[in-house]
Amino acid sequence: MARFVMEFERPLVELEEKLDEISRLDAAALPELAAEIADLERQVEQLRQTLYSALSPWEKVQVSRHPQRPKADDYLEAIFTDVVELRGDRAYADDQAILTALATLGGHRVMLLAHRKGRNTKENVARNFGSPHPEGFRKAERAMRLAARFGLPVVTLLDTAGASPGLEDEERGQAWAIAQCLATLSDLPVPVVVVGIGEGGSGGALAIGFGDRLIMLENAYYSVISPEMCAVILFKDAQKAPETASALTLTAEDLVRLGIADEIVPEPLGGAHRDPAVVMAEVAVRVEVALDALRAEDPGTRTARRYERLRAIGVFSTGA
Amino acid sequence: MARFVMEFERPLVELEEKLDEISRLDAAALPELAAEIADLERQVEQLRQTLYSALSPWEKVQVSRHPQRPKADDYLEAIFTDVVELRGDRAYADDQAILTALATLGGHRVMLLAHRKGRNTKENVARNFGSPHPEGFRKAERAMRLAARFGLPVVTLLDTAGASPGLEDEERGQAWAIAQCLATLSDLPVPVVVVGIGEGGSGGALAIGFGDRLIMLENAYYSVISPEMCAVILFKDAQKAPETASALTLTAEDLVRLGIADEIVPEPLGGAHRDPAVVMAEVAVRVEVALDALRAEDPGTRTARRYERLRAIGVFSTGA
Amino acid sequence: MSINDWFKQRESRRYTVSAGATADGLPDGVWRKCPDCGKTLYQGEVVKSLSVCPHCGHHFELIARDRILALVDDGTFAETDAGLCSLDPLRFTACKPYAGALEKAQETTGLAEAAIIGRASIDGRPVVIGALDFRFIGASMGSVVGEKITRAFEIALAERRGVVLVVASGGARMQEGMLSLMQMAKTAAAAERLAKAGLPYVSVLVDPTYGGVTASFAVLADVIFAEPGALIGFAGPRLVEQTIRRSLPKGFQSAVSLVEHGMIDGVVSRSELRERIGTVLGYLLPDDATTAGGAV
Amino acid sequence: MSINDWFKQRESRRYTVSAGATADGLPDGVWRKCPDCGKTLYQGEVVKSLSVCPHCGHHFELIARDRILALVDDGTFAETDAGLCSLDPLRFTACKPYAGALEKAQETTGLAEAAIIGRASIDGRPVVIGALDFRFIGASMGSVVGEKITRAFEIALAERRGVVLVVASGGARMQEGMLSLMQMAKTAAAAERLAKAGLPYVSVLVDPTYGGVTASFAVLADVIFAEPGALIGFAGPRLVEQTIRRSLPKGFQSAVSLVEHGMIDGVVSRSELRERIGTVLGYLLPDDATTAGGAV
Ligand SMILES: [Zn+2]
Ligand SMILES: [Zn+2]
Repeated sequence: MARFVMEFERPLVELEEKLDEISRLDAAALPELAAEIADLERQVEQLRQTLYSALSPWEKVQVSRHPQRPKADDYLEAIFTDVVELRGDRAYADDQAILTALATLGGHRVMLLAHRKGRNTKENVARNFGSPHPEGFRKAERAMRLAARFGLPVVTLLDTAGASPGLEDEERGQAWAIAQCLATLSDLPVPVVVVGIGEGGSGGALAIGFGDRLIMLENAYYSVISPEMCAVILFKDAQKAPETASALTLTAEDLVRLGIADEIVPEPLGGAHRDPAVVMAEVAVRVEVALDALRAEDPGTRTARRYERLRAIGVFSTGA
Repeated sequence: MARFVMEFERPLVELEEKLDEISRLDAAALPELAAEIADLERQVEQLRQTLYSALSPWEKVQVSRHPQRPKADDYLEAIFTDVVELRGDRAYADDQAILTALATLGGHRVMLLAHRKGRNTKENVARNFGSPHPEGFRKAERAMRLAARFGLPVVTLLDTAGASPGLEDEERGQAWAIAQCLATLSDLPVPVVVVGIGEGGSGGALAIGFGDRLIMLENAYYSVISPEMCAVILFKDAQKAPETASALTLTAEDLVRLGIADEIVPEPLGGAHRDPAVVMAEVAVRVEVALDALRAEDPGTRTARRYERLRAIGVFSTGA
Repeated sequence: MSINDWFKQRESRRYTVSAGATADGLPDGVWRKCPDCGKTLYQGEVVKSLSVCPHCGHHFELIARDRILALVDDGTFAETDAGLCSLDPLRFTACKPYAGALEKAQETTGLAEAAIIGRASIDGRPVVIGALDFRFIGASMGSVVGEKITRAFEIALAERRGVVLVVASGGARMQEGMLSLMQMAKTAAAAERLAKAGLPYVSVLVDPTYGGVTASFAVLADVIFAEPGALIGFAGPRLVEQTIRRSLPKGFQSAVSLVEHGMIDGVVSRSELRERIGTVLGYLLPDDATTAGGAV
Repeated sequence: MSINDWFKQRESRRYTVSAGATADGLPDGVWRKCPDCGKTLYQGEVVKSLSVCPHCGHHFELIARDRILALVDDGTFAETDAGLCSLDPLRFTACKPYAGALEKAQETTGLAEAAIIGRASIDGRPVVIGALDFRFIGASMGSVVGEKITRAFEIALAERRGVVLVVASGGARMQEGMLSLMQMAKTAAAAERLAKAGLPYVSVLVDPTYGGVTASFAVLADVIFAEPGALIGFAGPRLVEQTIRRSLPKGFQSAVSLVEHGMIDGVVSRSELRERIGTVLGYLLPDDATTAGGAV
């Protein structure tokens, strides 16, 4: 796959390409180039550091949407074994924008729920680009209930721009399907570990997006509204997204600061797509550690604490 | 509404019409007619007795389908008060072929579920002639769960030719919707009283058609398959329905004999449509008596007995 | 999402509260035009009829407190948590600063926030009742709205009361960022606890109800009614239109179409609402309640 | 309902069992034609490949016992309730007498009834397994089929086993009238009890599965698989066609379309079925099961 270049990394990419070109020349035959190459390499490295080590929220949003970023299916292949996909909501359709599967992660048998973006155009069309229809959420809820009945911990992977906003989605009760997921998830008697691996778009993410632990990848985002739509509302100008992205507290760091996320999985310089295997392996470790801790607890205590976690979110004055 | 004449009552109706015509003549002016009228009246009465007092199964099926026979809406108006209709399956549609409502019957607040045939063509079209779609059964199941949560006894009125057999009904999981009703109904922690008021067609009737008591109107039927369809299968001739009706054990008496129904509400000579008020009042009394008895019981005992009732149905050799 | 459309709509509806203004914010002596039938109405007359047009039945907007008072037994409403006020935890300043918007909303409405909750009785049955006021930043759900709705469920759970909520909202309050989104989960979790305890919850969706509020507590009620003419959905009509790239069918997201699509139990006019809710509570929260409890 | 179509189809498929016949009723030495790819196959070869066409993957019908043996750990299947036999409680004689049909089915198949059930293990995990044999009066559900399926669930409940059922059926057995219809409720009730106890149930729907069997225990499984090419539904295709008065779309009621419509978890070829079910049971009935139990 051709390398996908994000807007903000264009200067770096140009320099990298130049370096690449020069390196392909026979340096031994042209010894006078050696110094120049070394210099260029230094420049590239410096720019790389400057560019990637302090990404702005809007740049992180772009990284989270990078087409080569590891997706649910990559995790499925890389860190899960003995996968049995469960399909359908038993009422209307099998929504491929949501994956539900019995899966094993190290020593844990779990119920895996994930937003499922495609890895190519054909898949993306079949999966509505990862934006679930109501039947996707109903499928997720079916999986939650199965998990509860059989004592399987739930692991979810978040990666959606949001719930599908189509005509038929409205007619089939998009809001109802999401709300029902929230209610069921809130009181599930099994451990629930959530991992933000990419996009976390609004209610469509939240429907499978909270639990006993929330682990965020460094460049994953989670937001009440997309920066672009927020910019359209406030400025009537989608180009102001960088500004709204900064205001919306959507980065992993923001979430930890607000007490919503528990921990951050670091990504290689430039993003998870630069070294997917390492990132996914680290996710596996973090999830296993979380499951180890959660499974040791009494179910009643665990769901009570899940409620208290949610209960504590919000900042206001009591007016006293 | 013009009187609807069933095939088998045609000879009687002809006689009745003749009598009616003669009666309209001035009997006083034509004293010689008095004797003839008296004679004709005797004949009519005799034929009425012969015709109606021992209806064949197929004749009962016709009575059960009589367009003027009291329907769910008639019962709703006649014997229930404080009705709040609940609508929709919360996922796809509000199927008007199934009525779900909070309703009061004498001293009992109940959840009423009913097949809902129309009382005119317009209503019948809107209600698919009383044949539910999958969303109708899902609506019924929602009502069952509400009843369970709030401790409301369930009362159901059966009157359907069967579940709708359309293309989209299949695609939206007609079998799944019915099966889920059966499962939920079987273990409902509240009393369930079922009344067969008209047609009891196959799985579509059964979905809300069993419980702690089954009360059958004298001319209501309940059958694994319609007599006509059975005739087509066996004889390749729907005209043989009278024969299959007799074979299918579908009358109220058959059901009591097989241990499936508990009691029979007698109908006026000719059918419930001849005096709906009396029949509906009697249904109200029977249901109230059943509810009084059932509510006094321990829920665990009650559902265990419901299971044992079902469990006992079936005749076979153990081969020992 | 939808909030866009509703913010815009709100601009055109903004009320001016003056001294001596009546309940719905208009001075008693003015005349107003009914948007449905076009008739000119005397405001005093409109107020007497629960703000329903006496000619065509058009339901005008009602402020939250009047919605509550129209439903509960006279003199029984006791507001709680009235002091809860939004802060500006994220110092949200993109375009219009949030702090300023809050201040302006408080000034315009005389309310501390968009939600009002309190104890009351309906037909003598104990409830916690709440209502959202669309005039307050589109009744969007931030920390305070989420907290008050959650407390409504919690008080009802602790005191074995029913819950009645009258909902209108443009959705989540984006100026509180992720704190706002999480209120969806928080309120849904509280509603679920009430349901598990076998206590009833009735919601009334009024015009407009959209976004994160629809997709959380608003539709988790045991019985859902809507007012005539209310538009209700997840995504706003403009966004849906952009998505499908054709115009929307007539009646899209209307209360009537939601009944047909199986999402709500009925469209109930304002004049019948009080009695209908009372009847429902008679079934789900009877005086002699020995609740069977527990899901099936 | 559908039974009509399947009875007809059955006529054209009827097997002739001769001495020395192999599992699926055909003598070992014959050649048969694959209905999908048209290739002529040596019966011995077909049997070795679980009766799947080695050229195109067409799944030939399998008799119930072979279906069970193909799924369980070798030598673990112990049939139970084998003696249960249908009577003719209603003395059903319309057209062909039922008693005669039963006798003929027993003769043709060598089975007492359409259902076989028994204890076994799969990957060492304890299950009750059952299968329906379509050759026996279209595997329609009368008192005996209903009773055996119910017993399968009850044994599993008592001994904390999983349940695996391989289902094919034309529907209810109309010759047993209302006794037959009530088996739907009876088997569904038994399945529900198993579910409430947190014990797993996997069903495999094979060609054809219709009517009262589909609309009861068959689709109440936690996980539902179907064999490639299986047709599954409530109403039979002919009746649906008559109802809608136009021809049916390609693939209607096929296993693949049922996946798309959200009704089943997947289409699994016969060669993969054993492993897939084993894996599922590994999740839902682990060795170290301390089942959480209870619905949410
Ligand atoms: Zn008007
Ligand atoms: Zn072939």
